[in-house]
Amino acid sequence: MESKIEAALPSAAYEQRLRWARFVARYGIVFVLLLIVVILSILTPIIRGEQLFLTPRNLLQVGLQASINAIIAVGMTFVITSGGIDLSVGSMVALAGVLAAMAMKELQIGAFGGFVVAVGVGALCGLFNGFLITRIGLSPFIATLGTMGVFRGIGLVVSQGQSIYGFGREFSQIFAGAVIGIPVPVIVAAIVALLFWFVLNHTRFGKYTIAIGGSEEITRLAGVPVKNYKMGIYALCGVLTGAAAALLLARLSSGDPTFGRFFELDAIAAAVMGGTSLSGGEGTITGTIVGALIISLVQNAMNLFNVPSYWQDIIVGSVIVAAVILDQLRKRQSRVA
Amino acid sequence: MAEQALLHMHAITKTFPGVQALREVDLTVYPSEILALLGENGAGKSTLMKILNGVFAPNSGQIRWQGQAVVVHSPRAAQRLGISMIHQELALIPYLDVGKNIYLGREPQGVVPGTIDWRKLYQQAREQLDRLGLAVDPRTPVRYLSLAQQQMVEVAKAISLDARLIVMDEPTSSLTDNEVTTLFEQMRKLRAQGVSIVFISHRLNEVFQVADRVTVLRDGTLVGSKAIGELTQDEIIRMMVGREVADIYERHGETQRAEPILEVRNLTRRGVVSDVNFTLHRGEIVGLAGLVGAGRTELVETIFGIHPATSGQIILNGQPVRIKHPAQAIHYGIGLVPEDRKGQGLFLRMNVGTNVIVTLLAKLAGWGLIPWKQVKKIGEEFIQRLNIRTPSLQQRVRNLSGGNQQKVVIAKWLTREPKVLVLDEPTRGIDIGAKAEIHRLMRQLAQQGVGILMISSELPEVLGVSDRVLVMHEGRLVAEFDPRTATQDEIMSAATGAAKS
Amino acid sequence: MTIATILRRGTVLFVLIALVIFFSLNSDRFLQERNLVNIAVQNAHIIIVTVGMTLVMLSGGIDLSIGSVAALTGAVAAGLIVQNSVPVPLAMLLGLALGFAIGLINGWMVVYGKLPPFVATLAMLGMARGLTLVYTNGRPIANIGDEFTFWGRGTIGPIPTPIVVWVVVVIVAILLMTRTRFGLHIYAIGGNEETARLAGVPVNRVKMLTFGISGFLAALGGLLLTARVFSAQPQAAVGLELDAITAAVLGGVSLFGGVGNIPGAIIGALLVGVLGNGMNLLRVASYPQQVIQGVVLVLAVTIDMYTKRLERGAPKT
Amino acid sequence: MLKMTTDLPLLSVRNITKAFGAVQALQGISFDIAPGEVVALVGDNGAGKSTLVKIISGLYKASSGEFALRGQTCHFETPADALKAGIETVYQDLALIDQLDVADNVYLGREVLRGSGFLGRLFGVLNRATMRRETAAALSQLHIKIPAPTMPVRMMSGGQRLAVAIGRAVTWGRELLILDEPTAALGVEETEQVLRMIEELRQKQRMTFMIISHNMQDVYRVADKIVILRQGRHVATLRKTETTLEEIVAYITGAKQKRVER
Repeated sequence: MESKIEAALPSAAYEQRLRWARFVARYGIVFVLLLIVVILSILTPIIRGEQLFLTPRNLLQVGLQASINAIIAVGMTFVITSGGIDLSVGSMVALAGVLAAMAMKELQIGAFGGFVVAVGVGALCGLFNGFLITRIGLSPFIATLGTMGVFRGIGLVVSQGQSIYGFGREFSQIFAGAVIGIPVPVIVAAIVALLFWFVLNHTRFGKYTIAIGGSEEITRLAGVPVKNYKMGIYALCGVLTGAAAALLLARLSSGDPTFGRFFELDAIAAAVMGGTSLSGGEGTITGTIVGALIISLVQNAMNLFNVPSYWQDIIVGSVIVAAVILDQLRKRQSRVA
Repeated sequence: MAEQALLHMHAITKTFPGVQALREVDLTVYPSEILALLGENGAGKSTLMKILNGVFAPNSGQIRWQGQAVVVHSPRAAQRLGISMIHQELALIPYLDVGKNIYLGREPQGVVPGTIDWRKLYQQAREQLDRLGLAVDPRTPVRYLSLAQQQMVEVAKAISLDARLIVMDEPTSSLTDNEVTTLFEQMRKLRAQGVSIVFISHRLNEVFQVADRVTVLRDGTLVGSKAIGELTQDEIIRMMVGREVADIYERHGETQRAEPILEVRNLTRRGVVSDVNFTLHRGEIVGLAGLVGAGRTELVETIFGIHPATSGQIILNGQPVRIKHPAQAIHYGIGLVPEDRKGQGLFLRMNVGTNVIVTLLAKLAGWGLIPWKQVKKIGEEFIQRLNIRTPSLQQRVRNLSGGNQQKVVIAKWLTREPKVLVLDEPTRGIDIGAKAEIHRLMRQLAQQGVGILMISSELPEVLGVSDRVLVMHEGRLVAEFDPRTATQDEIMSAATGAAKS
Repeated sequence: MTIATILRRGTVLFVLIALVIFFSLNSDRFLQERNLVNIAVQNAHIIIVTVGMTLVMLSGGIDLSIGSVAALTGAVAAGLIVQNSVPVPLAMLLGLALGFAIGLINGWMVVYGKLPPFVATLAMLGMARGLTLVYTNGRPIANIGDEFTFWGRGTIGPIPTPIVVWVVVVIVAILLMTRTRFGLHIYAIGGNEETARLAGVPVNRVKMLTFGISGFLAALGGLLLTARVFSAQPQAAVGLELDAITAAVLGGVSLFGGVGNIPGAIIGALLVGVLGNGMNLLRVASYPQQVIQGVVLVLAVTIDMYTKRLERGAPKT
Repeated sequence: MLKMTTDLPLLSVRNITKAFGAVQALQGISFDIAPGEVVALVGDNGAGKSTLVKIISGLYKASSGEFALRGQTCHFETPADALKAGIETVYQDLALIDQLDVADNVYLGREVLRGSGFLGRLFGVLNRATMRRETAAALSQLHIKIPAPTMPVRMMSGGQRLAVAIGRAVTWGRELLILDEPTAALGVEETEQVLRMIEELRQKQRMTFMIISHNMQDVYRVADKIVILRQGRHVATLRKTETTLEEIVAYITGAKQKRVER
């Protein structure tokens, strides 16, 4: 009885609706994810005769597939939220991987040394992007379009276009291994996601990222050293990309200057599907991770259903379009409420 | 003014979901005149002009242009008739030059279909600029021009359309005094050339400088049209803010002061409501005045238990009660018609019937089943009693006008037969007719013994409807007035804290 | 008028001239007729898609799908000819129609789906490439026949066919952008979409058509490329959209729309072409070429920005 | 710190000039602002008002000339320098970031942090609770009523936004508050509230203001002193008690074509 009265209250109902609208606006993409999971859990046994999807092993595989993209996409989320874009991350992956592999092979710096090199190269690349954007004043699109060629070119030059093998098995054992059954890349991605969820939502750095994306001018007028922070944001994207490069290097046991093509597109897709606005000022880490997972899930599903790999791009593309359109619809709805 | 009107908009009505933007508004413009269209924000000026410009279609009403009934379905159609609109935000494209901007969307066609005769375009642009005495090369990109020059390019664009009527929406808001003077000279020149201008401005001194006639809108209705010579600045303000509406409030009968129904003692909610004391009697309407943010809404929210009091006492029918939750307030017979009726009071997507009986549902639906027959009966009864204008119980609430929506909210509470009804800004955004009906309804309820507490920011309403007026300032009750003797100024000075010391 | 606008875009032209001088001083072969013709032939598809990209960018959009669309349409035309024995002209027309249709889908996603152009065409990039792989099964389609290769290898009179095609495309595009209502409307939409709408410009139709033209020109570029290399490669024209964007940006087309012109974009495309050709002649290995191209892009845009700032004098905020 | 005396002007603007390329935007502007004074800066478009404001708030560098704050010469290289010196500016359209809430806006650039670990130092962990509490307290002191400091500013009305922006400036501005066209976008009632707020702050807290406005009536109502610029030159400084609206307008428009309206 009591609870029924509550439900009829104008203010309670209103607040609930408001909360619901906010909830949907923020986490709607999670439902898309869950929906895909449910559909796959039901469809896979029907089509393949056994539950191949909802197994710990397969789900870990999904996580593993998503992990590298997710790590880069977290960095991309910061960049896009600040109103920028980084098209050079794919090339950075190649360059950082090649240089780390060479450093380990030639200089014997060990596995962790290699990881540090990859991250360091990423950081330098990011700083360079930041330099072009903040000090030279190029638009992020142009600057990173340019460095996209530059970074990949440098990777090709130093490796002479060859794959680099034989930098020690230790590296792969550590960074492509597993801890209590969970692949290391998944653990890294989870840590990155948690850490940078906190950074975006609860630190000054995160707040300035949103503020700069909202209005660079106002943020500057408030006395914030905007240029330094933008440098930091691009460097962060570089650092995360470098870390992703190291994980990829470990997984493939070779560094190749042609790796990482179109990684930037996957990362942007994950961020945008997760609700990050390309015009800046809005972005969530949760959404981005979910976006990366959806892309990975769709790929996984196509593997399970033996869809020829050629179809995958088509379907992933359609899913991105569908997800973004859905996202726009629910945003419009929550505005009405 | 016996000459034939250039434009006559007759009985224009426009409803947006939940809002009655315009209600049977008439607007007449004569040839060669500058008409100032005035009204406060939200009075419906822009909506009316957008209807004239074909951006919105009216729900009903007629537009006669030079005596002919016309339908304006797009800005382009308006242009073809000779109606041009200059928007507040300048509608010029900075990277295109002056000539291209003037003729954008109706470029003179070249020899080959789809091509443009550039020579003709610039030549014509030159002529238009000359007509306005604007010494600007039509090949100059617009971004190199000053704001005032850009404004004049807009005017050139308008007259190049052979506009007989130009609507200027706050053209002076970003101009300096010198530039305004220039603009006014051009406006007078255009008038001399037979062009009429509808001029929207908030600056009354400008209106007196340039306008021939004034039309005032308020709350989506026409207040009146008069020649500028017949008006003073004060009169215009009065027309805009509606102080003279006071006479529509008639107090019916004498108030019988009966026993107290709601007593509030030392009520405090930390930070927003401090030490409030008052008594509401059966059959009494108490008006609660004050500035926005003075704590009026917070006070009623405290009484209603949305945000419980930190200290103090509420006494209902002589019994001290503790209200910590709205459910308790409802239980004790208190009803709240909230300020934000769309957000808090109504389920916009649901139909009238559901909305009316929703608070009653818990009572009726003892077994979890909804007794539809009973619902229908009750719903229809209230529609009739409150004169809610709706085609049926099935009509979705958001398709009703603001006044009828408000009545639905009130009906919702009446189903529970409240002893105390709190109304927060009950007539905000509602047109005058519906306003009067709601006031009549409040009076009726009071006569039936309900105690009514009404928050209103409209002083004429407070004075016209209430039996007693309480004034809040910074979370405290600072004054009490008898509306039969009090003036708006007295209340205002109490509300602003000026009368405190 | 056209010369004046080229001159106004001076910086990039001067960079181009400087490159030409540099390469001709360092290589005897550079200024030879054969080499110059070679540049014009090899870059035909880049120039053509740059025109489409320029139109889209001027309207305030971007089209990332053109590389994939070029590959897809080339493959479909080749497949129709080789596998279905469709007459060459008809196959080519069908290829062009397919490109136009895909462009319209892009336009539809942007105009009615309200997707940012970046996202819509990014998705199309994946989808069209996937369709290419599905259609070709990941294998090249060869033996496309002389009638088709004529469009990449043949000559009309003394002039190689691809040059004739791109010159025609460029002239038509210049006329379109300077003489027609459609061209002016593209500038207007790129300048301020809302204003254009209020002025009675059919914004949705123009935007749809702009994407359609971009898809059409991507198809045309794809056909020429297929004809020139004798076969349809499933991985053909990867990254072509980036070449086109680079060319357009070098040529002074704004990423935000409304500013730029076709001649500038063509100069940008030629700059990219000359740079690649010159570096080949100088025997610069293919890997450093990528670095140099990136550096040139950044440098040219930087110089352009600074000259404009000097021209204006005052920093505007 | 020097010993403060009331004779010392709060801010002396000394011979400021500013050139953009060949354009001379400001030529030798000098005036003083006394503590607790409301100074209005008026002039036609292009008179150089905004340029001067931007120089005082550290956005532009003057070509020559200097400032003295309470007698001490100072230079503002960046907006942060001016803010540090206690000079706050509320720009006309550049007040708040839509995507942040009220407290985050009020504390933008001056966050309260907690934690001193590695992460804390690298990214700066926010102490949101404190910022929200202080914001609510500060705004309520100014009688600015907002529903909650956690409300995103995009949901607020123009008047509320401006009130919050002024609230932010008052919270941080120890010395001087510069308001650039504070009432331009407001309705009659909201304008009234802002003007009242200025008057009250001046009387109760002896805040010093510099106001840039087109609206002569607002200026005339609140200002003690009126500084008039015309085409980059300083043409007059008038005390309100010794002038009329007509005289001010005459100066603004160029003294010869003395134009009287209103």
